[in-house]
Amino acid sequence: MKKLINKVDDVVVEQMQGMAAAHAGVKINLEPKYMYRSDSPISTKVAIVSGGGSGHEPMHCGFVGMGMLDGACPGEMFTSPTPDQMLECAKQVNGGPGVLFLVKNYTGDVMNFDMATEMLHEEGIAVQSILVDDDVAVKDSLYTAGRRGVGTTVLMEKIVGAAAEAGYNLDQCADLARKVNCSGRSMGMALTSCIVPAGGKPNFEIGDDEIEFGVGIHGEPGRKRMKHTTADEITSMLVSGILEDENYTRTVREWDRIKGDWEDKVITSDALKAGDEVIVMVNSLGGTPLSELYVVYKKLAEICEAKGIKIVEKLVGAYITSLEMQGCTITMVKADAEMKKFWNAPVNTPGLRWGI
Amino acid sequence: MKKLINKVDDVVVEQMQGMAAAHAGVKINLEPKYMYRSDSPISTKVAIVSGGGSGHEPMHCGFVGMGMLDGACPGEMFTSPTPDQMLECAKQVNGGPGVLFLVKNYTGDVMNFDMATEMLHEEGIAVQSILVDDDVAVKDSLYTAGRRGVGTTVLMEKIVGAAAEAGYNLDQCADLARKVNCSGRSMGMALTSCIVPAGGKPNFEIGDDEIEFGVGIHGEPGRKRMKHTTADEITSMLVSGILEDENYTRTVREWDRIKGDWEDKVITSDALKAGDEVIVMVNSLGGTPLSELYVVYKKLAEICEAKGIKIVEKLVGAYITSLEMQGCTITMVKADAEMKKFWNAPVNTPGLRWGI
Amino acid sequence: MMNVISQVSINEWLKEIAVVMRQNKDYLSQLDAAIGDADHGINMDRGFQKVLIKTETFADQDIGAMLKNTGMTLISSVGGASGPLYGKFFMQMGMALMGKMELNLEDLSTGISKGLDGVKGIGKASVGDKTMVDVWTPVVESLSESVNQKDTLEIASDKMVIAADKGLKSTINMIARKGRASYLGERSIGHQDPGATSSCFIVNILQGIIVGKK
Amino acid sequence: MMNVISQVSINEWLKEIAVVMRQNKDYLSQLDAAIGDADHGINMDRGFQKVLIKTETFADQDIGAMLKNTGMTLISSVGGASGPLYGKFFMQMGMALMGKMELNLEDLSTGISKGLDGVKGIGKASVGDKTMVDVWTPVVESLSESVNQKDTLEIASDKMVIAADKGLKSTINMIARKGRASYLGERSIGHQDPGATSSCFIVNILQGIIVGKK
Ligand SMILES: Nc1ncnc2c1ncn2[C@@H]1O[C@H](COP(=O)(O)OP(=O)(O)O)[C@@H](O)[C@H]1O
Ligand SMILES: Nc1ncnc2c1ncn2[C@@H]1O[C@H](COP(=O)(O)OP(=O)(O)O)[C@@H](O)[C@H]1O
Ligand SMILES: [Mg+2]
Ligand SMILES: [Mg+2]
Ligand SMILES: [Mg+2]
Ligand SMILES: [Mg+2]
Repeated sequence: MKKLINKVDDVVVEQMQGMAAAHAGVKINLEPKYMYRSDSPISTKVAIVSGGGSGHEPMHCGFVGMGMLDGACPGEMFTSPTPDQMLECAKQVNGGPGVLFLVKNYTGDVMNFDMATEMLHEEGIAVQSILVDDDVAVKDSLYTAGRRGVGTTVLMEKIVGAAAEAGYNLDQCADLARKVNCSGRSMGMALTSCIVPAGGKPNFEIGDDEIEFGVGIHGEPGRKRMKHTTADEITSMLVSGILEDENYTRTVREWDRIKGDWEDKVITSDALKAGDEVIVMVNSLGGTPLSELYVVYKKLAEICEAKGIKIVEKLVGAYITSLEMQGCTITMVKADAEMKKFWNAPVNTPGLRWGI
Repeated sequence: MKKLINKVDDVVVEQMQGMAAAHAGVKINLEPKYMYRSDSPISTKVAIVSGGGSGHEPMHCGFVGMGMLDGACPGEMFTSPTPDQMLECAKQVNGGPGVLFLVKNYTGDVMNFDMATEMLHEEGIAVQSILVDDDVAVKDSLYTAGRRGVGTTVLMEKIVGAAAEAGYNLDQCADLARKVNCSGRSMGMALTSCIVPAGGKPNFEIGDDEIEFGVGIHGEPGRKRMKHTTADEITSMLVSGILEDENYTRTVREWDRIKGDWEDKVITSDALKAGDEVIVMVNSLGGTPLSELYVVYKKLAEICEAKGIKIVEKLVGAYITSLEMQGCTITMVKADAEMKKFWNAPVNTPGLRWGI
Repeated sequence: MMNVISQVSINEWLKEIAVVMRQNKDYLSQLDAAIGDADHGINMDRGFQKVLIKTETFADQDIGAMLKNTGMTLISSVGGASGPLYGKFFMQMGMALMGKMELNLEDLSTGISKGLDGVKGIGKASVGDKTMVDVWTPVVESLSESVNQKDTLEIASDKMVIAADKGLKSTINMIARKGRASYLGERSIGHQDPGATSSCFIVNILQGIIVGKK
Repeated sequence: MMNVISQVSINEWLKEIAVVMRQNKDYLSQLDAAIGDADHGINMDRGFQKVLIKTETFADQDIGAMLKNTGMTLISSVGGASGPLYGKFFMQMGMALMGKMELNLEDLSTGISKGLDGVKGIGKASVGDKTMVDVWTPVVESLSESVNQKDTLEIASDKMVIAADKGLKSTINMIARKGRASYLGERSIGHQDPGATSSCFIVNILQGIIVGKK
C-alpha cells in the first residue's frame, strides 16, 4: 500500500486538520470528530448536516461552507460516523431553526443517524432526517437494504444548502431534499479497487481486463463483473441503467417531530423521460483523471441529445470518491425551476465554489 | 491498460469535445487542435495563450475562460503541440493588443513555441513569449535543458490572465508573467507511474515500496528513487527542496518585437526567506485523492509557520497532472500585492472558478 | 466450572473479546471484503479496543452497568452497521441485567434474548437474512431450551456454542437480504457472514469462560 | 547500385522511413522510457505516417520541394522535441537541394550537412550531448571525407552507415546535456539515445536504397 499518509490510525484526523488549515471557512472538532462552518451557528437559517464514512472526499467535509452544509461528520474510512458525532455537530451548528440530516441509505448510516435524530429530539431540538437512495445498480428494496445513496447526495447538499441559506424553514428544506432524492438517479463502475488504509490490501480483486459494473462507492460489488470495454460503451450502459429505470417506489422512515417517533412514508422516483431537464454529474471515483471524465461526458451529452433529455447544468470532476479507486459514476437529477435556482446560487466550500 | 477511453488515437480530441460540450464558455477547433474562449477575440485585452502536451488536465484547456487563458493548444499525450496549432489559436484569440505565450520550459515546447512566435511576428501580430522554469528538482541549467515548467504555470496563468482582463498591455503582461516565474518554485514526487494510452504500458517501473522523488510531470526521473515513507517526511523533503533552493540565475530567450529576433535575458529567482508571503499549491498528479493532499497540506502549513513564511492563498487539488499517476507536487510562489490582487480576481474556467 | 457467572467473568469475557477481535481483525475484514466493504474486523477491533480500556473503569460495576457501558462505548466508537447493532445488543442485555453481580443460566438466557431484541429492533433482520441474527437466534433458542431442561450452565453453554456454530454455517448458503451484502443478491451465496462470524466468536469466548478453558 | 540518387529514390526513402518507424515504434518508445517520456516512437510514427500520405502528393516534385514538404509535415504533426528537430533537418536539407531531380554524392553531402545545421540551429546541441547530433555529425564528416576522396556513392554510403552506427553507440556512455534526458544527469549513462537511434535508422534506410538492398 503506497499512500500519502502518516499513521494509519491518524488518516481521518489529519485530513480534517489539513482541510481546516487550508480553508478559513471551516473549523473542526476532534472529540468527537466533525467539521463545521466557521460562522456557525447562524440564527437565521436551518442547519444542514450530513456525514458518512471517510474516503469519499471532498464529500462531505469538503462541502461545508456558505451555501451548502453547516456541518459534516466523517466516520472512519468507509464506516458510518457515530451518533455522538452527529449529535455534537448538530448542536454546534443549530442556530435555532432546527437541523436537517441528509443521510445516505446504508444500513450503518441510517442506524447511526436514526439514533442521533432521536437523541437530538430528546434534547428539544427540531430535527428532520432525509434519505438519499439513488443508486439504480440496486434493483429492489424488498430483498435488499434498498438503493444506496451515491451521487445525488452532492446535488442535494448543494441545492438544499442554498435553500436553507435563502431562508427555507425545516419542513421546506426537508421537502426539497426529498424532492431532489426522488428526482435523482446514479450508476457507477470501477476499473480498479481501492485500498482502505487500515486494511492495507485492495478491497476486491479485479482482473486486468475486467470492470465492475454498478459498483458502490465503497467498492461494493455491483450488477456484474464484465470485460473492460470502450468509454462509449460503458457510458451507454451507465446511462441506460439510469434512463431505463422505471418508477421506483419504496417505503422510507422519516421523523415525526410532533409524535416524536418514526413514520413510514411511501415515496416514488418517477422515471426520466424525453423533455425532462436534468442536472448531471460525471464523477471520478478518485483515481480516474479529469480527462477521462470528459470522454464520458461527451458520450453522455450525445445520448441525452438523442433521447430528448436536456442537460441544463453539469458537474465534471471528483466529488464523491472511493479513495484512489479508478472508475466513474454518472448522476442525473431531473430539475425544476426551484432546483435550478438553488443549484446556481453562490456556494463557497473547499470542494465546490462559484458565484462568490 | 484500463482507461475510460475509446480509440487510443482519439483520446485528445474526445476530451476536448467533452470539455466543450460541458462548458459553454469554451469552444474548440480541431484542425489544428486548440481551445478558445467562446467570447474571443476580445478587442480590449491582450490574449493569453498557453499549451503543452496533453495528459496534464485540467491544465491547459481547462484554464481557458474569463480571467485566465484566451486559448490553449493541447499536444498529443505528453508531447508539445505544434507551431501551426499555436499560430492558428493565437490568430483566433488576438483581439488587437497582441498575444502572450506562456511556455513551460521543455525542449519540445520551447522549440515549437519559438517557431510559432516567429511566424506570428511575420504575420504582423504583436507577440511575446515567457518561460516557466520552476522545478527545483533540476539543479542547474548549464548541464541540462534547464528547470522544467511545472506548478507555477497554473498560478501564472491565473495571475496574468486576470491582469490581461484588467487591461494590462502586452509588455505589462509579459513583465508580470516573468515576475511570477521568478517568484515560483515547485517540487514533486510520484508513488506510481502512469500509462500513456498510445504506449499502453507504465512509463516507468517502480517498486511497491519505492517512490520517485523530484519526478517531472511526464514521469521523468527525478532526483532519486527512494523507499516510500510517511507523508510528513515526504512533505518535509519537498518543502526543503523549495525553501533551501538558493538564488537561481539562468539565461532565457525572449522575443524582441522591435528587432524581430530573440534576445538573451539573464533572470534570477530569489531564494524564499522568512517573512515572505506565498501562494501555495498542493497538487495531485492525478491518481492521488484529495484527502491525501490535505495530509500534505497540514504538514506544509506547519513547516511554513515554523519557518516564518506566511501562506496567504492556497490551492489544494488536481490542477497539473500526469494522467492517472499517484503522487503530489508542491508549488510556492512568493506573492506581492499585485500578484495577490490578480490571484483573487474572478475567474471562470472549467478547471478553476471563483468570484463569479 | 461454575454454577453462576461472576461479575469478574463478564469483565473477563469483554477483555477476551477484545483480544480475539484483534487476532481476527484481518480474517473478519477478509470475510467482509467478499460481500461487503472489508472493514468488519477493523470496526470490531476499534470498538473492543475502546471497551478494553473501559474494562478497567467498569471493574467495580454490576454486570448490567458494565454491559450497558460496553454497548454505549461500541455505539460511540464503531460506527457502521455493527456499531449500533452490537451497541444495542450489549445495551439491552445490560439493561435486562441491571444490578446483578452474578448471572445464573436464566439470567444469561434473558440477557442474550433481550440483546437479540435490541439487534432486531434496530436492524429489522429475520433469521435467514444472512446476518448476526442467524447466530443469536439459535443461541437464544438453545439457552431457553436449556433453562426448560434445567441444564447446568456448563452443558447449556456447550449446547449454545453448537447452536451458534450451526447458525453461523447456515449463513454460508443464504442470500443476503440485509446490510451491505444484500446488494450482491445471488452473488452473496457461498460466503460466510462476517457479523455472524464475530457473533460466533463472542459466544465461543463466553463458553470458554464458563467452562474454564482459557 | 546507382551513381546518382533519383527523385524516385528519395520518395522511396521517405516511404521506407515510415515503414521502419512503425516497426520500431515500441522499440524507440522503450528507449525513450528509460531516459525520457516514452513517446519517441509514437512521435516518429505519427509524423512519418503523415509524410507517407504526402509522398503521393509529392510524387512529381523535385527533391528539394519534397524534403521541404516533409519537414513542414513533421513540424505540423509531430510536436515534442523531435518535431521541430527533424522538421528543420528535412526543411533545411530540402532548401539546399531545391530544384534538383537527382543527387550526386556532393549534393547529398551538402544536403545532410545543411540539415544538421538546422538541427543545431534550433536545438543548440553539440557532439557529446547525447542527441541525434551525435549521429548526424559523423555522418556529415564521413560524407564530406568521401567527397574529398571521390568515393563512389555506394562506398560513401557504406562509410556513412558505419559512422552513424559508431555515433549511435557513442551515445550510450554519454551523460545527456540536452533534451529531457538531461534531467537524469549521471543516471542517463548506459542508455542509448532514442533520437540518435531513429536518426541511425534514417541513415541506414538511405544506404539500403543507394546500394539497392531492400
Ligand atoms: N440489518 C441488519 N441486522 C442485523 N445485522 C446486520 C444488519 N445489517 C448488517 N448486519 C451485520 O453487520 C455485519 C457488517 O458489519 P460491518 O462490516 O462492521 O458494517 P458495515 O456493513 O457498515 O461495513 C454484517 O456481516 C451483518 O452480520
Ligand atoms: N536540443 C536538442 N538537440 C538535438 N536533439 C535533441 C535535443 N533535445 C532532444 N533531442 C533529441 O530528441 C529526442 C527525443 O525526442 P522525443 O522523445 O520525440 O521528444 P520529447 O523529448 O519532446 O518527448 C532525444 O532522444 C534526442 O535525440
Ligand atoms: Mg463499513
Ligand atoms: Mg514527449
Ligand atoms: Mg463492513
Ligand atoms: Mg520523448
